[in-house]
Amino acid sequence: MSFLEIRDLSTGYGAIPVLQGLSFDVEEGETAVLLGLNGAGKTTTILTIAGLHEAWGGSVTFDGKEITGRDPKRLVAEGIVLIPEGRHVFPQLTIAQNLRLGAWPYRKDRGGNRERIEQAVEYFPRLRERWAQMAGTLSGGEQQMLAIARGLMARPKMLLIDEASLGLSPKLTHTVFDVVRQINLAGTTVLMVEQNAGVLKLADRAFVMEKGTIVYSGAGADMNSADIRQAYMGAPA
Amino acid sequence: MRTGVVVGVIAGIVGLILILGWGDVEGPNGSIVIGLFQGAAYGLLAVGLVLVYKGTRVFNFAAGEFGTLAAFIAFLFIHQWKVVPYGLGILFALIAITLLGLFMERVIVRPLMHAPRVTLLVATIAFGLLLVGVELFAFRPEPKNLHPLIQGIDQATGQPVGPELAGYFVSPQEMVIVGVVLALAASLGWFFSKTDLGLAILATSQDAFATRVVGIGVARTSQLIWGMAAFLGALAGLLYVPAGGALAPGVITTQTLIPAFTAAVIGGMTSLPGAFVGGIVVGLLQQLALWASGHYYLGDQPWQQLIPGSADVAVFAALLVVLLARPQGLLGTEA
Amino acid sequence: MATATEVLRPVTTREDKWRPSTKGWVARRAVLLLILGGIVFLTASVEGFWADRIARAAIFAVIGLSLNMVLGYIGQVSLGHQAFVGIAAFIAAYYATEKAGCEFEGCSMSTFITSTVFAALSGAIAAGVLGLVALRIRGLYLALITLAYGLVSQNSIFEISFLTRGGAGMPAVRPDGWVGDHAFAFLTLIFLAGVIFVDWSMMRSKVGRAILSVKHSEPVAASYGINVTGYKIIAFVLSGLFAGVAGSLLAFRNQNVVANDFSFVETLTWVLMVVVGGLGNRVGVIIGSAFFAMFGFILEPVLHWLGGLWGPLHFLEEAGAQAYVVIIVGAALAIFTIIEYPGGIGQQVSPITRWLGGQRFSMHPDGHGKHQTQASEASKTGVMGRLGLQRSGSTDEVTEASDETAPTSVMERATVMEQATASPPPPPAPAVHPDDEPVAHASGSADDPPGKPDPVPEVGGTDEGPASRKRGFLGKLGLQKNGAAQQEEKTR
Amino acid sequence: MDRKRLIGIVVVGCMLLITAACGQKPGVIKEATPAGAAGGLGGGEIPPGAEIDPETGELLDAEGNPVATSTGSGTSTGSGSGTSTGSGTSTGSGTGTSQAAPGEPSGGNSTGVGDDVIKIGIHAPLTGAAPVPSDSVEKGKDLYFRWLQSKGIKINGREVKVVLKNDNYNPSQAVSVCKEMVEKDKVFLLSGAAGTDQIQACARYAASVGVPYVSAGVTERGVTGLPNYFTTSATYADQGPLLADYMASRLGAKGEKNGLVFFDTPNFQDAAAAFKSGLRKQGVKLHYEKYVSKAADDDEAKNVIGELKAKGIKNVYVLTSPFWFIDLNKECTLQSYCPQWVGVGISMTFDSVASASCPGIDGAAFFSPFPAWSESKRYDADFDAAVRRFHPEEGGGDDFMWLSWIGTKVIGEALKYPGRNLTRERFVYFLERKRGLNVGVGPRLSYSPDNHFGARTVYVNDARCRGGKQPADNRWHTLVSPPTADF
Repeated sequence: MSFLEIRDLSTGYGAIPVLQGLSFDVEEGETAVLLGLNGAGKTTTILTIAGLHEAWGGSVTFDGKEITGRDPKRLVAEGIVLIPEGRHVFPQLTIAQNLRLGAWPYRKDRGGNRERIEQAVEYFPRLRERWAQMAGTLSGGEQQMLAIARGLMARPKMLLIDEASLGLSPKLTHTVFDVVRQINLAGTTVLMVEQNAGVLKLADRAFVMEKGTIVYSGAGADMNSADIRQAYMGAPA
Repeated sequence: MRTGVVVGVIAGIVGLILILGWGDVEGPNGSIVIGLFQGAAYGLLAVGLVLVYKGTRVFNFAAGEFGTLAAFIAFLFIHQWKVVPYGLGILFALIAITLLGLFMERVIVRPLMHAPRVTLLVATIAFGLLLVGVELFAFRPEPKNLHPLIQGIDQATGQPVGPELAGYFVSPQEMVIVGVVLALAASLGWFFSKTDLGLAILATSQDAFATRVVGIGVARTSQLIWGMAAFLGALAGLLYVPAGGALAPGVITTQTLIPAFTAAVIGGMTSLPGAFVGGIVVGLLQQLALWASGHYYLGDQPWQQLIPGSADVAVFAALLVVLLARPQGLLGTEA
Repeated sequence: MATATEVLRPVTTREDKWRPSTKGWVARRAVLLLILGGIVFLTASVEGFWADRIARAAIFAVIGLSLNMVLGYIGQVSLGHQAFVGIAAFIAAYYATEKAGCEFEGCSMSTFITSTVFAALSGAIAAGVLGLVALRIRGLYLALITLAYGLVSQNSIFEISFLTRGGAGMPAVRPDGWVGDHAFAFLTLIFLAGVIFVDWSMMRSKVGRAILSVKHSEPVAASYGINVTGYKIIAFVLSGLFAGVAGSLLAFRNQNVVANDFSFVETLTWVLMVVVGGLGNRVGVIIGSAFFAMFGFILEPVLHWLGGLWGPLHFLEEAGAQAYVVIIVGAALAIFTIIEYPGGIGQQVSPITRWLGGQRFSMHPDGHGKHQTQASEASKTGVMGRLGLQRSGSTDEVTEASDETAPTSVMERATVMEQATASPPPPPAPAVHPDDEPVAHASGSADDPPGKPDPVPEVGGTDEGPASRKRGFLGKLGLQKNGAAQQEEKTR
Repeated sequence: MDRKRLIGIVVVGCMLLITAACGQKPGVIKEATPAGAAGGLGGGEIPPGAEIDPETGELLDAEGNPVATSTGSGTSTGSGSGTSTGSGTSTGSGTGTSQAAPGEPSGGNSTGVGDDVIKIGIHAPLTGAAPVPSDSVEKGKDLYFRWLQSKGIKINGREVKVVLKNDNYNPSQAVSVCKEMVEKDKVFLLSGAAGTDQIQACARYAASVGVPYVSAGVTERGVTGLPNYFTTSATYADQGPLLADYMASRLGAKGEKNGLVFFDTPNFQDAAAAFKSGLRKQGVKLHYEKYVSKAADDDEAKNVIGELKAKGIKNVYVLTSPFWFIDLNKECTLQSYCPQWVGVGISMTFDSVASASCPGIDGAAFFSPFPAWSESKRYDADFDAAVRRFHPEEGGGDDFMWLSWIGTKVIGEALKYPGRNLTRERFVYFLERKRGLNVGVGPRLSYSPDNHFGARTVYVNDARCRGGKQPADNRWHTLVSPPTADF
């Protein structure tokens, strides 16, 4: 039994199906990456896992428990935490308050949270400099850092990261990926959705999605750029 | 900090007028004192409006009717059936209206949670109008009187109870209002900035999707907001009606809602102390306008008033000026 | 350029070129004539006071169309329409009584026309001023300020004794030859027909399409060279013009104008009747307005019957009970409409109106057969179907499709701007931010002061957010999008 | 149009032939008028007015006189209605046509009059700014007629049915419901219960369609000279000088500061002018004059009370909506400054106003066309009996039923005069020649063809709140009854 099992997952918007029978597994402790073009259904997949989008059929099993259709409130408490595309930090709360809300399921545990904050700030020392600043006034990169830090506050067993590199400069993208790597090494399972192929160097496992299904899967290191190109374009290079 | 400056400036101006015109019967002194206390009452209702706006970015036009209905329920228990003492009647009304707020949240707000805010605004209007109809139906349109907790005149001696300010006897009810509105502004301010639940409500209003992401139950915060909104609306009605005019269906909506909204807007719509300060400004403006229109006529006859309904004109002008010139209000920037 | 398709869609010609046969046209015309003839016959045959009520219904319909212009077509909330109607009514009465001396000598038709012209102009000016204000203040704050404006006019302007004669009211004598209730009812119906014609011909013109595009998305409209400010003002002015006509008619219909006629509850009822009728839907608005004007009277015998039926219900027979029941039913109806049938009455009758307008009769009142087909094909053909859909590659298609399919209330469409400012669209489309520059967060605009220009709304990416599913029973059946369909209807 | 002209001709004809008709008229009336009900219906009965103050009686009389003696036919009528007792039924009594005197209209419009039923219409503000409780009015509207019926008494052999409509305290709607009652319900006459602007609007409409209109006296503006409008109580303008006199003689207003707070409507300007000239005659000064808009709310009430207090005004004549008067009283209680309120009107002296306004209203003295309901038994015992009989659940009724009772009693009496041949024209003709209409309660009435404002007497009611004068029951009590002598 894998840590996260997706079986025959199907869903869509209105009458239009997006996923039809999607299946894949993520093992505990690894970093998995979902690659694919715009509209391939990556974000839909990750939202459905996180309970933010309704599944039409199929199942999601996490840590041996069936979690399909569960409320995100409960999923966060179970340890599945999403870092959404577009960051979605709370623009008019300070960084401190944003982090505090990240630890919502553990809001009673003040001591533990302080520790968590220290840890999060260790990953992103830049956040400490702007501690009392409104999140909305941060730069895009800083907001992404804050979003990840906020996700860490919920003590995730599994982190779902949606398009973390979007709109970031290559240098910043590198930093963010680096931190994700560290987080993973510290014991958190990670599932990333990416369009940036640079992510492959930290992926233990990679899936390429097209039109709602997995068209390629394998170890991240095994995938060379030609393979990826093939997956993206649907034709050999 | 800025609150302090604004309050200080207003207090300074008011104090100056009071000192300069002390003892002048024709002057606006009495009007200023009346305006101050009237303004506190507006502030009370405005606090509830600000709460809903902070929490859901909606203007709650049903707030006034929460108050009117609460006053009616209290009237029913205290004066009509005469079954409970005053305090208990108030408590019943508060509970009933809070439940009504939760009902409204479930039936109207939740289905429209992701609709545009203007849709929800129209829905609150419809709900307010529905409550007016229910009040008419259940309590009939004849004006009633909900007595204050403590009468302004001591029944035994015939002497006024409260202190006198510039010829105006401050009634105990008005002092209660000032006390309650200050306590509410302070405690709600603390609630939003210091407690997790308060933060969660603020967060919901800023990015509902993200609150789901971090695992906050959206339904619960929404319930909490509308329950609190109904409670505050009811409290405002229960305190304001005995200190204001007669009790009749729709009375708070037609007489107090716009001044209260103006107070909230002047305060910046998100600032709780701002609501109180805005209330004071609106109350002062209204009474000064009434004073002026009572002293200057278009012709030589008293019925040729400068402007009839000058209090409403003053409120409208204030609203327009604030929205055009300083949309963030006197105190509003942060949530 | 996802949003470009959004704006262009109403403007592009319809792909469905189906036209009814000659016989079909004859049938359509016959039914239309039958309806119109029925109204005329009804007006002519009922008793005088019923004719008077029909006149009231017609005037309400004009008011509804006026409000619809602002609320439905450009998506701005006006809660102060009593001000425009009332000012116009008083000006019409003032001219007829004080200037033309109708009070004692009777009124000539030309006086009536002149008063109505003055009334319409005054309404247009008053609304134009509000339009200027609405350029800076919008959304919730505009609702607030219009409400305050209405209250001021009610409590202040209408109480200026020497203009309005205070509580006694300003008399307005009906023009000679139109004094009788039946005659005057026909006069109002003629005016209603005129207003409908102006509304119809304007909305199918370039101006109308421009106004609709402004509603849809101001920045995008602006980017297409549409003079957003100008068209907004035009819509406001036209709305005021209609309101002015309605005010004048109301004055002469009541034969006496008092401030009480333009109360707070009245103006809110007007908003609700437009919502119940269906925002942006002409036929729906007319039916809704007439219904709100009449159903109190229709209710009366029903209440009497109910009251006699059972002892405890006896209070329903009381003369005052009707007034309360009307408010309760009207408000409840509006709430129900907003939550369950955002398309309003207009949506329910759209099969008929569409048929009359020269299209196939279809109970599935959806204008977007195209997307419907695509969707169903897609589901039939599975992966290949989706492939086709997505291969066309452009985000435009996907965006459009998902946008269409996601249940959308008319109200929602009416206020896309609002959505952009007030409620963050669930996950926004990927926007490329210059790295490390401070960026406004998508939802950061939520707290924007009203005067601030709106950011370009990011029309949703592939997901509308799970929430939109919760929009009632019909939404699940995919029936709700015809609110949007109706919008499009307007433009042809 | 035609009907209007017809009425005009009829009315003018009547006026020309007044003198000629004089001689025969009492006889006709006597023939046509059935026996009244037992008890209160009789003309000559003096209400048990133990509190009648001779001083006040004089004063009211003096003010009333000048107008009453205006017509030439005055002396000849005598006490025509003095038919006090007798058998219950009245069916057969003379049909007017056969005995018609010269000038007396013999036919005309008899809409609303059936073989055994007469329909009349009443409009009242059941909603709006000054609402009266609709259930009470609904019960009171035909209480008197049901009472008559239960006694087997008919009016010209007919029963009276009452239609009640809500005018929403809005003149436009008043006209609309009056129109409905005339066109749909086909009522014989219309009556307004309360509300100046509504009464004025509806009276003018009634005049335009030739329907008789009977109401309490309010303004004289716009209704003076209407051919078929009759008031059953003194108008505000008539009461102005009386009030001035009352203030001077009973309240000691001469040495005190006096004020006036009115709603700003042209319909109250005659009242204000009459009151001010009355004050001048009494040598009393007016120190405060305030006209507030009809849309005033409690902010304005606060402001007015503040000003009254600042200026030390002791006596205030208030003529506003009862709703705003309650606001004033609440504010004056809060601000601990309640002047001596005086005033006139109908709805102001409702008990609901008193109970909602206490304690601020304590001791207020208001002129009213009817005695306080709390003392109804003293004035008309039938009322109490009727309420107990038909509405036992009400426990003695309330003031709205009381008001309706008195109003319909006067209408019922007036309906008798034309006899069996009841038409609108004949109703107007006979009523406007009626001297000394008295149903035992309410003002005594006397009309003439050029004066339809037939009442010159009023009751003075005062409000007694808990803690004040006894009995302290938050209700109105009648302080001064009107003089009973005919004038």
